[in-house]
Amino acid sequence: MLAVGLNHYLILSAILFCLGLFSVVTKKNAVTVLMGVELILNAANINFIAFAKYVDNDLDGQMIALFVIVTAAAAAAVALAIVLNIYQRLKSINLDEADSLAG
Amino acid sequence: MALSDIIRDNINSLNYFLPELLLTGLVLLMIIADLLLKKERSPWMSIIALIGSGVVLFAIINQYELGSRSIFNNMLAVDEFSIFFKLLFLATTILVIFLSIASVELSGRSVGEYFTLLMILTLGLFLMASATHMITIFIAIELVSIISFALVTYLKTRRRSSEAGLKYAIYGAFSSGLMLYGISILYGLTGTLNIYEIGEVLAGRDTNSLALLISVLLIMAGFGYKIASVPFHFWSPDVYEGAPTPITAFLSIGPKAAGFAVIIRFFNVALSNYDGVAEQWLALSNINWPQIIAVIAAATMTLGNLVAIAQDNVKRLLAYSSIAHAGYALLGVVVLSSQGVYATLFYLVVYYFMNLGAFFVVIIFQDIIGSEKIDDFKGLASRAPIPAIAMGVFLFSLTGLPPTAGFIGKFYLFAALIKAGPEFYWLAIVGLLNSVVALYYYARILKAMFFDKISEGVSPEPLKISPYYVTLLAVLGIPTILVGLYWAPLANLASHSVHFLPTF
Amino acid sequence: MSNVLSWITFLPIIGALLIMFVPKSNKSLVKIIAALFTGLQLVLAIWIYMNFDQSTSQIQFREQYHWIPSFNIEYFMGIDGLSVPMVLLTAFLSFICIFASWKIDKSVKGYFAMFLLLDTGMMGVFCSLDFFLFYIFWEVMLLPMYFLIGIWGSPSRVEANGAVRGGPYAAIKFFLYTLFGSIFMLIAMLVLYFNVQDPVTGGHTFNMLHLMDQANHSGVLLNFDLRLWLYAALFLGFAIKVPVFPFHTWLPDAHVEAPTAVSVILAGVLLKMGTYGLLRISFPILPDAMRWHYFAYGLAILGLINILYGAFCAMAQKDLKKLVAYSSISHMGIVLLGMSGLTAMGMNGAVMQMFNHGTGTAMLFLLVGVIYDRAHHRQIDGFGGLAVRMPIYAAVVAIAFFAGLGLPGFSSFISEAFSFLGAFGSEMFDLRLITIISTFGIIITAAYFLWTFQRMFLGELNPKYAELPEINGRELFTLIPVAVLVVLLGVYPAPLLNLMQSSLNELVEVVKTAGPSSSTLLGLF
Amino acid sequence: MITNAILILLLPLFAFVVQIFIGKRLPRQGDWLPTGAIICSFLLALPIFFDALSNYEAGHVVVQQSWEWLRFGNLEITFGIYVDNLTSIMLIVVTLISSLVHIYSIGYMQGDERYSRYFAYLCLFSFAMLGLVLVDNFFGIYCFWELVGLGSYLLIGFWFEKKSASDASKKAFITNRVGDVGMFAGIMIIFSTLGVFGFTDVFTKIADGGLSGTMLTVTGILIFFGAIGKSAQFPLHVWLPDAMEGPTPVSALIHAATMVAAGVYMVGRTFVIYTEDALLFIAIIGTITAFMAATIAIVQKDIKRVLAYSTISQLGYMMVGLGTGGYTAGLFHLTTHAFFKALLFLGSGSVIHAVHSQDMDDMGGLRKKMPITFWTFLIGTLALSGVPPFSGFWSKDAILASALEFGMNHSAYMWIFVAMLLSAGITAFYMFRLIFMTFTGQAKDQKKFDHAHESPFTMTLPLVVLAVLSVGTIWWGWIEHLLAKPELATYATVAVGAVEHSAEHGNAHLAHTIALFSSIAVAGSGILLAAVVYHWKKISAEAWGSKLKPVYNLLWNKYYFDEMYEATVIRATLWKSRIFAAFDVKIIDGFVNGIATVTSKFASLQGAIDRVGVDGMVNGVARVVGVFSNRLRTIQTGKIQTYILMALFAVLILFVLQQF
Repeated sequence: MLAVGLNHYLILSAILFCLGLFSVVTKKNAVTVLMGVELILNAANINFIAFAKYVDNDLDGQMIALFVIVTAAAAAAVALAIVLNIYQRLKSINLDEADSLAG
Repeated sequence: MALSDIIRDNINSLNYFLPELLLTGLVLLMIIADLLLKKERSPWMSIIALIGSGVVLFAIINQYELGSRSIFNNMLAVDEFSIFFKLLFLATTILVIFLSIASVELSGRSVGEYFTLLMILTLGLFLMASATHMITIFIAIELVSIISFALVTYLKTRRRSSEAGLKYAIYGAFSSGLMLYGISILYGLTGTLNIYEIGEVLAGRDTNSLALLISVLLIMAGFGYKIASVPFHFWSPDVYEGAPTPITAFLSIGPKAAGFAVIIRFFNVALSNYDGVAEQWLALSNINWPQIIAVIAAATMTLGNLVAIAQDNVKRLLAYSSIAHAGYALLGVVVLSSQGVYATLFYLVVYYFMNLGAFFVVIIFQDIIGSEKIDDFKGLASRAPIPAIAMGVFLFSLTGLPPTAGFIGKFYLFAALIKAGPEFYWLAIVGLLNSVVALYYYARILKAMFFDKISEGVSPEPLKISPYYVTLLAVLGIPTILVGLYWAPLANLASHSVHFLPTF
Repeated sequence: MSNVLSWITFLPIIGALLIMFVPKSNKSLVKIIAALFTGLQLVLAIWIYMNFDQSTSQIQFREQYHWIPSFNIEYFMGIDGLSVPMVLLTAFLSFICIFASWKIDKSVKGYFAMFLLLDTGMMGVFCSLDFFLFYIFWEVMLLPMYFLIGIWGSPSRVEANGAVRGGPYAAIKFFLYTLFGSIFMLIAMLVLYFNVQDPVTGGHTFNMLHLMDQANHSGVLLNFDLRLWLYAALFLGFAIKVPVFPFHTWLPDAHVEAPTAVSVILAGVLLKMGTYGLLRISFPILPDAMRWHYFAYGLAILGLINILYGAFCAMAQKDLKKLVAYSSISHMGIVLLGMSGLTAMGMNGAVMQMFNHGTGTAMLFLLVGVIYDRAHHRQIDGFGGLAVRMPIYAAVVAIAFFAGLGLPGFSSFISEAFSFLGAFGSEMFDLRLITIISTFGIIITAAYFLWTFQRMFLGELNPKYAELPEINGRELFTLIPVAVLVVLLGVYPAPLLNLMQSSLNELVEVVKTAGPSSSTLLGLF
Repeated sequence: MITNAILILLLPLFAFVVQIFIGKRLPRQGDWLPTGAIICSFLLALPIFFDALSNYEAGHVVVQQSWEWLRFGNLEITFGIYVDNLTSIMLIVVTLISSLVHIYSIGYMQGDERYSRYFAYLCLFSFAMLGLVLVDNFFGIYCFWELVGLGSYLLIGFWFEKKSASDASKKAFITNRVGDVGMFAGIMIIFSTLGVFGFTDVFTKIADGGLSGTMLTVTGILIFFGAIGKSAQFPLHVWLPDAMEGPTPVSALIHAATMVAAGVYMVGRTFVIYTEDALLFIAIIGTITAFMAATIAIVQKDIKRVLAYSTISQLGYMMVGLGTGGYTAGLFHLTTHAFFKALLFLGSGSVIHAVHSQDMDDMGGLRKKMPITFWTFLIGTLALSGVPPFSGFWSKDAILASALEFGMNHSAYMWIFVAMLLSAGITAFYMFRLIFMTFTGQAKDQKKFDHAHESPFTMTLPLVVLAVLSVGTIWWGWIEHLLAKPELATYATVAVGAVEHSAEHGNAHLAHTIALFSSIAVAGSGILLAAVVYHWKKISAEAWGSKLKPVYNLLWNKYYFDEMYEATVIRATLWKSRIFAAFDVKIIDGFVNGIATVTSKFASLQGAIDRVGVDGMVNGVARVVGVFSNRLRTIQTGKIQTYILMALFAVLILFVLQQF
């Protein structure tokens, strides 16, 4: 039986990271993009926890993961508020429409 | 380390954490005060903020006497380096409060939250300046980012402001994601998040340089986003243009300087053999990060300056110019010497005066003539000579011409480059050629103000400039010239602040 | 009077500050203050002339203070025979130019304040002996110059081909060119700084005297290739100011668009800074690079090109002021040629030419200003027969033109002749062919000056100008002192020559012989 | 004596300064002041002359004194006065003719608008000319050389309202400058090699071998270039005929007697520096000049132009004299020519004054109206034609003899003598053509004839004085001794050429004899032919003119020199100047412009968006930068996801860069 090792975690996180990147870059919906960002953050979190288990015997990895969850929530809250605001202005949350500032 | 030691260390650290604690207290006080005070009495908020800032200022100066040490189990460092930045941040905050009071853009809105957020932002900057652990670095950066999103969107009824906030938020969240992923890789490589330990581990053993490179590049994405360096600068012109001008001014200095603090500390502690004694040190052998930063610096200066030429909105032009200036300041980081760090610190102070000054003049004109377009600045020199002359001083300083502070700042940067030897001459030449380009677009503003005739249909009557404005202009303008003539005190301060804690 | 150099440098600034406090309406007081302070400056300059010890090549009136100790930057002023003529020239022309600016009535305060600031910058360049200080003054001049050309120069206009020309255009062009040059100077300056030891303290230094002492050089400065690059960088900075072909295109624009007095200063003093810089900095600090064959011959050839090219271009001009501007290029070529041969005679001739061109061209620009004020254009072909209507003016122009074309009896003849003779007789380099070709420049010069004189003053009087008023007293007041100087120094140049020659002869010796002691360096030739 | 010499020089200068500033306010517009000054100079020159005469020996130096002018280190540059026999004769010639011309001008210029200025200029010229004669070094002679040019410029263009006058003055100055550049180059060689300027120093050093061989030849020829310009030798002779636009007394003084002779004087003064080759060069140039100018003079209609070409021709004679080793002959001719040519010019001035025209077709029969003018003019003509016993005969004969002797010694150059002899005949022909067309026969323009009258006393007096001096058979004897060729004794090794020239004395006597008779013969036949054609009208000039149309055209157009220069030198210069100026605007100023265009072309090939067009402040660089700027600007699309993508892409690039 194949033991679940560090590499598996890393591969999982890498896949998550890429998915996150993909949705950040391609999705037009602001909320979806923010979800992509969450994916990236969680990919990092998986890394942290895996490394904390396999590489470091300290608690740094777990600790930062907790902090990330908290700050991500805060960031998401502010970001969503802004998205809401944009929706009121533009009646749309399509990112491509928010391009009046350019050049 | 025993648990009791850890707790004792935490308690002992409180003493060194006084400025931040005071600032926290101030924020709480302001939240309460905002609830209690009626909206129409909002001037009080700014007064509270100013008084609080004054108290914090004393606390910071007091830190010089306490001496350097690492606090909260090596989470933060209190050293001359961080004190220097804290002073700079506080000065920025205080000045931005003054600018905000004057700003017409912000008038008629509830400013209680605005000032509160500003103070929280300052707290975040303080943490960035002293963070020595990846956790604190991340949290500080996030704190600064999130509050900035809110401030940029502060004029929520204005489309441009909202749009700027949205871009800022998405770009910021994304780049912290990248940075975090990079940090996680670094953690995997070294097994620690403390930057001193990271440095030791990396120096001690041969790490996979490819993984290290990826992690450093990703981390650089986070830092680069803060200082708005190429290629992580894209948010900045849009945000600078969309945000309320005082906030733009703040963003162009505070978070940028904080970003430099983090970059200098992280790269020099974690990725080089800095020992706090030698004048010149080396990057770790398995990653040539000075070269990366050199390329980034050159690209940043060049792109910022080149694109600035095509701008016709002064605020946006200054946004690009501040991108370019980040590139200049990076020059001091590249050379890995106390001379270089010193030059960067010096430059940031100088930049503080001249950039805030330039933004302030824009605020003045924006308030009076209601436009930020270069074309609408035509003939302003005859209508409002004092701001126009001040603008001249600031722009020449930004260009880097004697006898202004900007020249001295650039002089130190290039001196550091030249001192580092012939392999950096190219960078010096690129940098200096850029200042010629810079002159070209700064001069466009001057040309509009001084040389061009007032556009038809605009009354040639003199504009009324309140003494308040004039005083603020003097506060920013006089140092810009004075430092250009005699800068030994500032130089001493900067050279004093070069030393960050070499070990814990 | 131990601080005479500081006084002479900063007096105009004091004047400028005073002017700031004069009420806007009181225009004549502004002018009087400006005249007073430049007059005082002139008095000091004359005092310096009287007290200057002509027998020595030493630095005199030395003032040396620490300025920024952490960087070993000093406030170091001092003059020798090379600087004294330039100091005199600057003080003299500044004073004259205040009167030439008397009719300015657009933001008078600003104009004269800027002018005085410019004056300080120029004087500072010629007095400073600390490279950093020198650079500061060098750059400080740019700002007032930019505004003087931009604001008080001719207004923007759109040419037939759609190009925007005029004062603002010329101002920024001048600014960008000069800044472009000076950044290379800055780099060279820093490289020098970090590779020269102060013999006393052991630290790095900007002190020019230390920089000149080859024994203090170390580090990369011992690399001959790098020295060549440094020389080239410095040369670029100075060449743009001279201006040496092909960096000269800022000059016709700047001269033409600037107000009269500013053109006078530009041509009379600013151009000299380039050659002054070469002699003060490039030659003695990097003598071996100067002596490198490609550079030495290059310098002479650039001089030759300047002489002929400037003269030919002048001939093609239709605008009188542009013609004078190109003639400056031509005349500055003689300076380059004179210094390139490294002979006492050529060097003295070159520096005399710097002075004499300063006075001669000042006359020319002042005269252009006179006619422009009356006819409101400068097209050479638009005049004709003015000698009938304005005989005095015509006579003064004739003096200026004949001085310009190097007629014996006028000062520039002496300096041109000695520059040519010096270059021709060079022992280090064979410049004979170059010099002989260069002398053809004097034919072209004669041709364009006389042709211009004919078109403007001879022939039938253009009826359009039948009522043109004759040159007035104020204008004559600005012109006569210059003319007297031109003639006096043309007949008896010894006062000027004796002033400079101790230092210059010494300079020639130094540049001819000095260099890194290591012979392996020279093996790289 | 030194005081005399200095005063001679300074008096005209003083008069000039006073006259130019306040002349107009003086009584009689101050004409007496310059005139008086120059007469004083003449009187002061007399003792010097008598001193030379009384010593009566070759190489006698009357006065020599110099003062330090400048000092370069150890190198002293002096200015001084050097008066020897040659100088003292020149002083007399210059001051006397100048005095006479001043007196003459009082009548001639009466009523001119710029009467006082005229005298100032005249005085300035006299000062410069005297300086040229007196000065003791190469540098100084160059200075005064240019200054006489200035005087000439001012006086030729005196009536500057006339386009032709201002053109002529400009042409004179610039053409002279061409020669001067050569002279200056020669001086540069001398100075750079020998380190001194003074004549005696230079001669001594050359004698010591400081400069020799080809270099000395080149130096000599370069110095001679100055004389080519000033003495209107081929090919720079074109300015002199045009210079006749000046007032006639000016032509007499400057363009006949003194300034144009300065070249000859200078060659005489610096004779020892010329090697044999250099002298040969001088002789050949002189021959070409003499012959060419004489032929042109045949067809001229303008009385002054005939005289002008005659002057050029005679100057050529002098050069031939010097070049063929007839040092004394050349300088003697200079002296005699000065008097009789000044006489002729003043006489023609008198005629012009009377008929208000210079065209000989407007004259005729004036003998009756203007007897003094006629008789004096005739004397001058006889002198010029080389009829004994007039002065010109002796000097021209000496030159012919010298040329013949040279030809006998170097048979390859016999043609010089032949050409000279022919020219002598032509000279006689065109001079008598002039006499016949002007003074004899019928009046061609009756109105002008009726109006004509004898000139006033101030004008006729100089004519008479000069006529007397043109008779001078007495001259030859003592001048031969006074102006002995400097050689051997003093400058032993120098003038190799000079030694060579005079080596075979055997030919000398024979040459003299042949020259004497042949010159009288050609002069006689020239006069005869002129009489046949123009007096007795046995041969029609018009018929012959049309028969020999090509030749006539060639001569009438002065061998097309002006046209040639116009087409080549002048056109090329202007063309070059325009090209350079355009180069300045188009190429240098906009060279990056070009790069910008190329860049944008390239970019549009790539299909990129082309947004050129910043208002092009600093044309080149700015435009390129502007193009870049605008292009770069388009990166900032305003779309956040584009930003993110680009940032990622850039990180990738950085990553890849680091891998190398």
